[in-house]
Amino acid sequence: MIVEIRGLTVRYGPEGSGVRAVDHVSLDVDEGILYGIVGESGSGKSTIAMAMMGLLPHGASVEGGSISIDGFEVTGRKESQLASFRGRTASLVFQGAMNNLNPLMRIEDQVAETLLLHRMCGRKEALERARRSLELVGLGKQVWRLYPHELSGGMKQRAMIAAAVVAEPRVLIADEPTTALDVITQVQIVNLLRQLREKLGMTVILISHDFPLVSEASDRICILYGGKVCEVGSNSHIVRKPLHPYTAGLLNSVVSLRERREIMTIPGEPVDLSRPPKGCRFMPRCGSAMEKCSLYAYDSYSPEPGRLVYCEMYSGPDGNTEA
Amino acid sequence: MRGTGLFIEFLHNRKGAAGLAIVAAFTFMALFAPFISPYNPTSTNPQAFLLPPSPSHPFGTDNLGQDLLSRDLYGAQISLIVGLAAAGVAVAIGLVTGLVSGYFGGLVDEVIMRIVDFFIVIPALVIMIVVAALLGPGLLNVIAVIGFLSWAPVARIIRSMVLSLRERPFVESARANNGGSLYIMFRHIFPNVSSVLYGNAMLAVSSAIFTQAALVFLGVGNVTSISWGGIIREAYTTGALTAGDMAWVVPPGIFIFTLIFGFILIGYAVEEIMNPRLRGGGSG
Amino acid sequence: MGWAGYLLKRVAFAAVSIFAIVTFDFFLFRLMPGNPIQILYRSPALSPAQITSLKSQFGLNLPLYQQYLLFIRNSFTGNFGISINYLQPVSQVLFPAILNSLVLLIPANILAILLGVFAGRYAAWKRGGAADGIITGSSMALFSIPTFWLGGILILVAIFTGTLPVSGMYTLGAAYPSPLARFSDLLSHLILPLITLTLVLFGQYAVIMRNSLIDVLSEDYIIFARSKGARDAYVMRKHAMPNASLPMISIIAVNLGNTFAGAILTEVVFSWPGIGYLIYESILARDYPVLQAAFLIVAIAIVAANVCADLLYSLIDPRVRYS
Amino acid sequence: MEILKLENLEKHFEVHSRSRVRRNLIRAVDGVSLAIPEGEIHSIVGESGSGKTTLGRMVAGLLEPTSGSVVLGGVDMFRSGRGEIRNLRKSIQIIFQDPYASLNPRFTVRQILEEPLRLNRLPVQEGDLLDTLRQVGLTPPEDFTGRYPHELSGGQRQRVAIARAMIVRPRFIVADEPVSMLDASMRGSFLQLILSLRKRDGITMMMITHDISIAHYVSDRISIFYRGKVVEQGRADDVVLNPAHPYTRALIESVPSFSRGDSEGSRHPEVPSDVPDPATGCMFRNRCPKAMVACEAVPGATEIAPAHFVSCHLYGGTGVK
Repeated sequence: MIVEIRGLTVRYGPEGSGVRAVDHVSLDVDEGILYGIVGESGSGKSTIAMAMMGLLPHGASVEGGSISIDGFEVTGRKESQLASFRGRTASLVFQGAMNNLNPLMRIEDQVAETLLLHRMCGRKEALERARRSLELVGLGKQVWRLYPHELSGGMKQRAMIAAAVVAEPRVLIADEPTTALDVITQVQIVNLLRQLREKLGMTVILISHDFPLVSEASDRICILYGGKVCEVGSNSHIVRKPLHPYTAGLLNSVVSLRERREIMTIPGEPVDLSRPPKGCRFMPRCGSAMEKCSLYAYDSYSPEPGRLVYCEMYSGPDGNTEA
Repeated sequence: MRGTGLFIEFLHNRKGAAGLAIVAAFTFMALFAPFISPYNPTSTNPQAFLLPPSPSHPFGTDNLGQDLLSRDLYGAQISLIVGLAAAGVAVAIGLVTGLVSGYFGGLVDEVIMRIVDFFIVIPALVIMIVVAALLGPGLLNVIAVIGFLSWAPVARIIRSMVLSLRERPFVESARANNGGSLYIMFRHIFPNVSSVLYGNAMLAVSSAIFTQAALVFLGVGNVTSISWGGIIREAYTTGALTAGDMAWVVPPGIFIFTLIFGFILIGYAVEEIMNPRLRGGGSG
Repeated sequence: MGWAGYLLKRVAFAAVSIFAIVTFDFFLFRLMPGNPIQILYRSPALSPAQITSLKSQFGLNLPLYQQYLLFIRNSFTGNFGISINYLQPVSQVLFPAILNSLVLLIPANILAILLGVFAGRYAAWKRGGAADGIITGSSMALFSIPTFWLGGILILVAIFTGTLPVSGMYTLGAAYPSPLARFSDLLSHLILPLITLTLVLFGQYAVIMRNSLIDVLSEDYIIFARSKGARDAYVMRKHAMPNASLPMISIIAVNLGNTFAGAILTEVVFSWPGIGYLIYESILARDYPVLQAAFLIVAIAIVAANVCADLLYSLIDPRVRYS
Repeated sequence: MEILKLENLEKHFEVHSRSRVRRNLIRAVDGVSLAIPEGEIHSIVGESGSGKTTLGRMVAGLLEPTSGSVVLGGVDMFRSGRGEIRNLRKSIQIIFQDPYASLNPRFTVRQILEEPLRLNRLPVQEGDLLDTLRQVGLTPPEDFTGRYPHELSGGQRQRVAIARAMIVRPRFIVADEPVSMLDASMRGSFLQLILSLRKRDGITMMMITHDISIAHYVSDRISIFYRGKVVEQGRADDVVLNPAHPYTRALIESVPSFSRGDSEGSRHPEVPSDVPDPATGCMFRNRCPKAMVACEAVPGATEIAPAHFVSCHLYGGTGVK
């Protein structure tokens, strides 16, 4: 287990009031796999990514729980300890918006910076390794000495990945790495992440709202809704036989190119985190909701080996309650 | 509905509430100066000149025997009149040019913006001194001089907002439905720039108050009316300052400072509510 | 090529501005009520011979447009006529005043920018905290203080303590045993106006620095730099400050006109014989030739400073330099 | 009978990059001709920068074309009398991508819906207003009329935007990426809303999207757009199931699906992404795995199957220009 998250709770806003964007989330990620996290807006997926890096924004704080990455406990650390962890043990790639690279620095310098920050080598060698890393992500010589504004969105995203992996971290967290990129580039970036995992022996956590894209790449998948985990399982299990009604709804609402079927949609509006419903958060939109769902305390059940689901439907005699 | 919500947020903003309280206090002072002043501010008394502070003259008297407290209270009138009126002129010109420049774009925009650049770069106070000196004393002259030389920053800010607003889909939708330029400007663009306009108007008032005081201090502008800048100038020219007459010099300066600060606080509070990033904390 | 084009454009704008300033200057003094320039040369202070010579030099009997052309030519050759207050050529009055102003303005600006950058940076770093509140609050208070009154208060303090001279650049009628003694006399005269002007300018620089830093600190590349393992101080120095300095440079340049307003008032309060004080005296004496020339010089200096700022900006920002 | 006809529509922008003296000409829309019959949904599929949004803005009358014409019901949008153009503008409505920017934050839902009626001098009737809200699924409508946009969710805002378009009973709707900013769980119901409105009111629509799956799901015909040109056009099934142009193929190969759950390995479209555009000829040739000498000429359109057109030299597209 390279990543272990236990009961993570993150609050935005002041104590007592505020909004719990992530509420008692537990995750386990095996070493070397590509682990996908799927969630729509407001699911808390980006907050989990930032919490794993110890980079929660001003106003957000970890209210409880723990995050352990390669044996390093992230929560409750001092800034200096986090700094030596970031970029080396775990690194982050996020949405390729306009400004993820410093506009005043050359590409190769921004990649080499990771090595220099950790004093892993001298300037000359750092540049050398930065260039190798850029080549690894598919950016050739002609790009090395350019500035970010001279690159396309896809190239900037590759450069960001190069800077994230140059120090060969154990875990790469990719938060919406393909959003705002063109369709063809999206697949290429996801493929790149898979190749890098093999070449560098990293664990990759791919976080996205795009269920098919995550499914295309991942070994295991975790589905989030409203700051809570819905279910966790292997990619093929989840896609072929979803357990949680939300997962099923999500699968059915995806427009498929190859089979022209009627899409089903999830009724209702997304959960309002400032006023979450009692019990199961998905209940107001759930077709299988029962009376006891409003009392649901988010116990996890494991109706099949290797799978976990957070839903009262599985609380019957077959479901084994886990602590 | 949205408007009252913002006003409540404004009152909850510490800067905003403090600024509002300050401005309200001075407005009261200006309006009720005739009732709260112990003396007629212009009645001279040859027997009671250059008196030190005393219970009957809390700030003493000047070289003509005029009661300084009364003069300081009356001074609020000119500062507020000039500040509000000159800022009004500046904001009106800036708003119209900014709206026209941003909305129509092209050559009109290019020409207006070069003029704006010119007015921003040139040393406005020097021109104001010269023009005010040439025009001679008079309240309207001062208002005009300050107003006509302070509109450029407002125009620039309004224009940049209009540039982004006119591309918004809701504006395009109105255009696609045969909405004319005037309709779009008044119905869609103006209401959405007004919030920024309020903040900048407050800053314009504060700088107009400052400029009026500075002009009078330099001996140009409406030197004949009772104003804080004038009281300080008299302290200098009569030698009261070098004689160490604190009661003559200190109060009018504190009044100018406080009033300006009040308007600046309001301006910043409005800006903070509009641009939550500046608040510090929050989501950073 | 791109860079040269950019600079060319800026210089062209500066040239047009200077031309506009000359034109404005000409008409300001001729079209105002009473045509001050015409009145001027009926001044009893000048001898009839001087008046005749001036009239031909400035073509006062010629049509307006020819006067205008002459004025442009005279402005470029530095022929501004004769001061009716000093009865000397304007350029001879102006030149020492410019030097004296620089003695005050340059150190005051450098100090104010250094202090402002330092304070603004600290406030942005601790944003939302007590230090931020104190710095922001006192900065706003400082630029609410009327310059001439602040100077007056300092004069009061100096008089009560009897420590520092409060007027002029040198002690009147002093005979100096050595250049060093002369210099220290200058320094003692400089202290009060320098403090006044620095304090007045400091506030705006601090607020501008703080706000542009806070804008920059929420950019994605700052988060990315931290995710690579950069510590706060490094992020501030290497990523935030260079990017925040760009708006700072533009704003400082654009504000030079206002800066000069503070200089006039300071010079008047302390009778510092610079160009601001000269303008003040000329207003009192209705010495229009000096006013006309002083305005021209100040405006041109500010335009020139703006060109320098553009150059500096382009040196820092690659987006201007390339394509 | 076609309702909308685009004839050789072009829009070129002059770009002065702020430093360069030389001016670049961007051919955002470069000779587009197409016809949309009444009651059809026609999708324009392309990546960002393909010019698809520029095309939509011209069709909605927001942007004047450099050349060519937009004709709706026989009336030329840019070369007719004022009155006719006013009428035409009323008949074409547009729905925008960003539900947060497409509604004026200072208008209530009622004001938003009344605006197109008032501007087009149509009667404002309470019943119409409530009916339209009901049609787009905002029920009960009385709950929504007084709300401001910030009191609505993204999906609800987009429904208000569609209600604003529907309320004047347009003959034609341009929808520019109407679902791309909605969550997946909201997207489906929105697409179904479009389909149901078409079924009931028979509206004709041009939908602009980057997502070929969505285009396939809702539309009758698809045009694949690349650098201002239509490279492939045909019935939705024909284009998706038998793609001909190498770009269309790459696009379809790039669509992720759940099939990897059955572990067949991922597909790799052999199309590089970050290659500069050629100055002449087929704009795709620098990325095309099948590029050949002929591609230096601009390919013309070939009908490879009934009503299925491809502009590619692989299919004998004769060079023009």
